[in-house]
Amino acid sequence: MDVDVKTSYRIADLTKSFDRAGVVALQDVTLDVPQGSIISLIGPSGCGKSTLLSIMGGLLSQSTGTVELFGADVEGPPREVGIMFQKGTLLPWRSVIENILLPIEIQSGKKAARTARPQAEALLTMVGLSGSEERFPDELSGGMAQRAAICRMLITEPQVLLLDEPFGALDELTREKMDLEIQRIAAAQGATVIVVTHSIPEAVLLSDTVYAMATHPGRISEVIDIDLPRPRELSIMEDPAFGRYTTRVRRALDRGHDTAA
Amino acid sequence: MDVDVKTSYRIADLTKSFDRAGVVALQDVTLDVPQGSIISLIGPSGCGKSTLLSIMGGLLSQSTGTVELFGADVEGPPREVGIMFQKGTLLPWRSVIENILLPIEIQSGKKAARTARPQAEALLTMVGLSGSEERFPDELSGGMAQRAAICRMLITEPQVLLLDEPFGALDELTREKMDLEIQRIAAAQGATVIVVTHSIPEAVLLSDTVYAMATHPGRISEVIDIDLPRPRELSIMEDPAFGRYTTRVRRALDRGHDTAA
Amino acid sequence: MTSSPTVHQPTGRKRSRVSLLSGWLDRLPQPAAVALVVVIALGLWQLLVSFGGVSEIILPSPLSVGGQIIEVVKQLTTGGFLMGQLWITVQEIVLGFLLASSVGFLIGLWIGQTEFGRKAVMPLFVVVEASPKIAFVPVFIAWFGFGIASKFLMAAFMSIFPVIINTAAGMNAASAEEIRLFRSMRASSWEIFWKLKFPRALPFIFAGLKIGIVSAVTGAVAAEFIGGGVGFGEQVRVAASRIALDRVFALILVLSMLGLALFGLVTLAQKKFAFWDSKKTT
Amino acid sequence: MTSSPTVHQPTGRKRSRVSLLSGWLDRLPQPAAVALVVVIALGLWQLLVSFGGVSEIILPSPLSVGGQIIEVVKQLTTGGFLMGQLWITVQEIVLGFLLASSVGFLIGLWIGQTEFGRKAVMPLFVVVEASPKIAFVPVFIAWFGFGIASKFLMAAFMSIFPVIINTAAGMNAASAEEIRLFRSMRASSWEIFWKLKFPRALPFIFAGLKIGIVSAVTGAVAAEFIGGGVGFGEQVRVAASRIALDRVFALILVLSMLGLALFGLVTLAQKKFAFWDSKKTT
Amino acid sequence: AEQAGAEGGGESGETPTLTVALPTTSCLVSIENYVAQENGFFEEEGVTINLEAVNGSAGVLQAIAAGQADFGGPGATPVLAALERGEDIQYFLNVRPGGSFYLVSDSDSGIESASDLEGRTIGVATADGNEVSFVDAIMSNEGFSTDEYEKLTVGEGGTAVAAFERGEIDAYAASADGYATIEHAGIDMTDLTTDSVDYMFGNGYAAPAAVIEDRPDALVAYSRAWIRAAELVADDPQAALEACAEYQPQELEDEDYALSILDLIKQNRTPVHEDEPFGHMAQEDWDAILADALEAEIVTDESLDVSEAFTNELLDQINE
Ligand SMILES: Nc1ncnc2c1ncn2[C@@H]1O[C@H](COP(=O)(O)OP(=O)(O)OP(=O)(O)O)[C@@H](O)[C@H]1O
Ligand SMILES: Nc1ncnc2c1ncn2[C@@H]1O[C@H](COP(=O)(O)OP(=O)(O)OP(=O)(O)O)[C@@H](O)[C@H]1O
Ligand SMILES: Cc1ncc(C[n+]2csc(CCO)c2C)c(N)n1
Ligand SMILES: [Mg+2]
Ligand SMILES: [Mg+2]
Repeated sequence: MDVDVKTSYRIADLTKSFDRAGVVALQDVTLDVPQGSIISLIGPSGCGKSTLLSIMGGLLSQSTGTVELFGADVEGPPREVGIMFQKGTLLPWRSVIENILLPIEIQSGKKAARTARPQAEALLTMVGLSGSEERFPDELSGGMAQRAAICRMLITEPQVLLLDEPFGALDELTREKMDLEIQRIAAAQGATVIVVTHSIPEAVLLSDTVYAMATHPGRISEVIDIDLPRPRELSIMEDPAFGRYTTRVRRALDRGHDTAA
Repeated sequence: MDVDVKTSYRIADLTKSFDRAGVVALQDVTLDVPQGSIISLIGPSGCGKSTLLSIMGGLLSQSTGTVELFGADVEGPPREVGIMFQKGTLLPWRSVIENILLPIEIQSGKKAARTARPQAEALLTMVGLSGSEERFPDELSGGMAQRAAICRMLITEPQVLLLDEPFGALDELTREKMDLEIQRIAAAQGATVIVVTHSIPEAVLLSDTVYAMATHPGRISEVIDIDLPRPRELSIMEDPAFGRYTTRVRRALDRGHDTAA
Repeated sequence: MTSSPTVHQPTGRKRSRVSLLSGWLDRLPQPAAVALVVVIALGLWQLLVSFGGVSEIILPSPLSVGGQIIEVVKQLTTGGFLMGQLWITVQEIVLGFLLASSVGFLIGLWIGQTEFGRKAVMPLFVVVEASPKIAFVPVFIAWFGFGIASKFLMAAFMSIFPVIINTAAGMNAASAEEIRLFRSMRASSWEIFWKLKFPRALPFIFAGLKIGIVSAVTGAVAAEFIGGGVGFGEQVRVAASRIALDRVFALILVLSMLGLALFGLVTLAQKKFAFWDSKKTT
Repeated sequence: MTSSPTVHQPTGRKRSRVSLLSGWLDRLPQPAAVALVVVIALGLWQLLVSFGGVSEIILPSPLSVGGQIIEVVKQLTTGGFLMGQLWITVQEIVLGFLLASSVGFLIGLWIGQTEFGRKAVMPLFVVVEASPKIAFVPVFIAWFGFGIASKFLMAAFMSIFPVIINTAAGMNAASAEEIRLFRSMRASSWEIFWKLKFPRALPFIFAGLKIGIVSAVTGAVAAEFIGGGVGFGEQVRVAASRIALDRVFALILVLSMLGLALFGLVTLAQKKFAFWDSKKTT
Repeated sequence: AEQAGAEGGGESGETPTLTVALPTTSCLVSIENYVAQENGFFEEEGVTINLEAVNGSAGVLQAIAAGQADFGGPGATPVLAALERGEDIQYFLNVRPGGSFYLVSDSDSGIESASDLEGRTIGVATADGNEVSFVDAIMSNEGFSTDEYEKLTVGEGGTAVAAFERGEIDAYAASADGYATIEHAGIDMTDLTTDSVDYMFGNGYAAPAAVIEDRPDALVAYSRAWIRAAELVADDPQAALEACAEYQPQELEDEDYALSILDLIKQNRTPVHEDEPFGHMAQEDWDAILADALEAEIVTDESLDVSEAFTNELLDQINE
């Protein structure tokens, strides 16, 4: 297969089943993600979004099919990728800032982590957590912990971001602010973003393409390209085109909900 | 003070500070919740919503002020209350149905739990999890785990429900369905519901009163009564009054966001 | 019961030779792996005997011990005296372990669950444990005689501490969220313990039981050493004072295999009762 | 570092008398709590002596042991012989414990981290541990001489197993999510170990070290018992062979207090290094 | 095996250094060694001695086999066992010709002699070796076969006392210090030992044949110093006790007890064969000991040559 430099992820005929539980989590997923684009996965609970993200992140292997990133098979967590999980998982023995600096420490050592402290502080300010650097995770609210986890993922400036419901525990305002930040970061770094979300407006606001998924078995049911100009501001949500897109996505979701779910 | 049979929670001048972290999580919170009503707490991340719920649930003691339920001081988890936490926390050594039956088992023994199995199965069907009875928590998706936790809270048919972002991990459709279920259950059992949410439409759809909170320090900033007829259907969201309420709540939230957050 | 989907190994750099070897070792079936270790251990042992300048009355050669093992097994399988001695010791071990694990569990709870236990009861047990327990053998014999009662009590005495400490440590294993959940359900202390803390403590408790069962073996043998009388440990002592080191090692090996078998039973129980804690995907 | 906000006690039913007593006990300051336990223990002991039908040469009375403790402390504080013996034993204990904890930790890692370790190395150590370790004293003396080397190695030998088992068990303590997080950050096995599994294993490891340090005390003493020569344990043996039981108990108590002090040090280290795991709000 | 004291041994002009492994950590039981050391007798005789104490004969033989000690004080039976296993170790000095075991009963029990022990239970410290042969020899001399009395292993010290107190034993086979200890514990003891066990001498000194061959002078020097010390112990036991002050002061805390042990040991030193030089061993005694060892299955090789187990050839020099 020819390597297309414009493509980051190229997924073909991917299937994943959990044999023990007798579940087909994903069936025949085919998906090309152009480099620098933002796509979102939206779909009913249990349709395989997290599973797909785990496979893309090299943390889980598919049952059949191929997953390539920049032309190479994904066989483990690729260097270019930063992942944020549905569960934040901060380490209780590290302060907030130490948690955020963890990926730097792991990839480049303690000294690099010390050097990166200003960036970490800037990220904390961005997510509204400045002043909480030295607090410990059990002193944070749910949303604060989630924001700290976002900072931890952003600190390494990954080329590809895999985000699993990153803003689920945030209020709408903070969430929208975060959406714009993600858009800004992606544009500034030419990064590719794949985000799982349950918020239809968020999906439309962020994405170049929305993949609507359906369940039993988990699959991609519809692909909706969002042709709105970038950079997008919150005001775009007033745009009638935005409304039309949200309606389309909502309809796709409705269809994806099978009777059992 | 006279006992008003129409009031479930009566909270006066409640303040809560976490001394070690030097945080004033809640200041001067005063709040009356009429029996049988549904109220929601909405506000920026870290404004003290979960803390307030914990205090109401008798799991944390206030620093100053009074918290009464049905005229009696709350000094421990009250009998009438069912709580659902922001983190679902299922026990890994119990199957889904065993997790759901846990409160019954604890309050009335193993035999009662066996007897209540049909109710548990009905709840599972309601949340779209029928067929997952015998699976274990680590085989569930994030949203599935959250739905199981909802069932666990509902199984005892509590008179007062304290829900901390109960549907945060659910897609919009499932979420709306759940909202209607909560309304139905509350009406059927005359239950009082206090729900923390980040979704403005959800707050308006569900509530008789929306309490908007602000941060630094955490406090109630605005009280918005929602005068929409009950039972409410999803179609009410098309109602212009609904739109006006969401706008009011959104404005209140905007004001509650201080510059730091 | 937990599903363990196949996962990728972390890649990046090329796998080092060490990790290739270790991967190969990890994939050996258990009998082969055990055989490998046994062969290496025997080889080292033979080397020590051959070149370590150690006389046979200090460290016998694997070969002569092998001969004695055959002899011992022969005596055991034809029943009679030696089998009777082994049976006595087995009883001491099992009774001692059962006593130590049940009482140790209760004391561990007391220490792990209450401030008073932690502050005042624990030091008492540390003091008792730090004493050379064989010094109490005469007291045990004075009270319980030369029969197996004094021996199995001694075995229990010698194996109770690991159970206590690990049970106590395990009482801290449930997370704050889980405890909050149970409290919200108005669970009594008993239910918080039985339905939450106890299952969460199982990995600790089983580690304690594993140490305990092995200590019970040595405890029973030590009691026989000091307290005299009958049993397999006494046979070891007799062989030792005859300087029949090959015999000593052969008898010890039989005891050790017994210990290993009991250890295996505890591990089986762990797999059954703490199935949800079995190996996580690495 | 963790905040522990005041929490309500579960209410509901009226508190039982038991829980009232237990609450009162829990609120005693440590010195008072310890004093209470000591007084009860001494009382029971005196009762056993008075009514247990055992003569003073088997179980001395608290009073005569108290007199001997004064005697022993006098001999210790005036320096000289007994102090020298104690110092030897302290060295054996500390060296033995340091060796056991470091080597035991490494072996525990091997067992906890690799399939090969679990399947093949662990059985080997179980077999070794299940053998009466004092049988190896002559071998140790043959190799390491009459000095403290053979004794502290014996102490290490006797205290290594709890460290191994608990370290191995602790390697399983990190959650699947945490491991996934680290793998997603492309952490090497070393980093997963050092930054995740090791901190998560600390509650297990410290439980192992607590058992280990106390075993090192008895290990050193046992080595002196069997290996002869010098040290505080030898003094116990001499006293025991004279049937000077009050002296035996007094010497043992000194050793035990030493054990308790070392145990306290390990507990302090735990508070410092596993601060985030300290008592959860119950 | 390499020799522990070898560094000073071979070269002329220097005092040879030897390490001796004593079978007990009791200073009193091995008092002669400590007296010789404290009074400089070893140096005066031309040898430097390191005293090392282990617990029991097996430990002594193992220390010698390991090269940690040059010679030591094992019992005769363990030496036969070692011999059978290929260690060429030889007794060269029998220092407890009078034996070191006593058959004792509780004086209150009414048992006056060994003949009263029919159908009774006799406690032994260990189920192996010497005490068993000792008891069996006495009893068979009284005309009892082994099924006409019981033997119960009860250990030493406290456990033996416990056995008396519980009435589980009627008599006990004790070593000198065990005897003194039980008596000292307040149980009045009657000595039932008969001369039928005269052949059973106690622990003496033994060395590898190679050491006896290569360094006889050092062993002779040691032995001479030992005998001088023994005389001093006999003449002035109170003064002799001083030697233990540095090694085992605890044993001196009760002087009566200490002196009673020295008195018992003095009996142990009394020769049975009166015309022979001190330290002498008779072939027939060794034969009898071997017979016991074969009977007890401590040794299985009936063709073992006891003359390999001892040598009297240093005695002339030692006693000269
Ligand atoms: N380890 C596992 N073992 C067995 N089944 C699993 C496992 N992980 C996920 N599944 C199943 O695979 C399906 C997809 O799960 P996944 O977590 O990908 O859903 P999701 O789309 O992320 O849902 P949500 O929005 O609720 O997070 C579900 O049916 C789930 O039960
Ligand atoms: N145990 C604790 N120790 C110290 N501070 C705490 C603790 N729990 C909460 N806080 C602080 O109290 C404040 C309120 O927290 P709370 O969890 O109630 O927020 P929240 O409104 O639920 O936020 P979110 O929407 O993010 O869940 C936060 O600043 C938080 O850091
Ligand atoms: C020189 C000498 N040393 C020790 C003893 C007494 N003793 C101490 S330990 C033991 C048993 C060892 O086999 C015996 C008999 C003795 N009589 N002569
Ligand atoms: Mg998911
Ligand atoms: Mg919250």
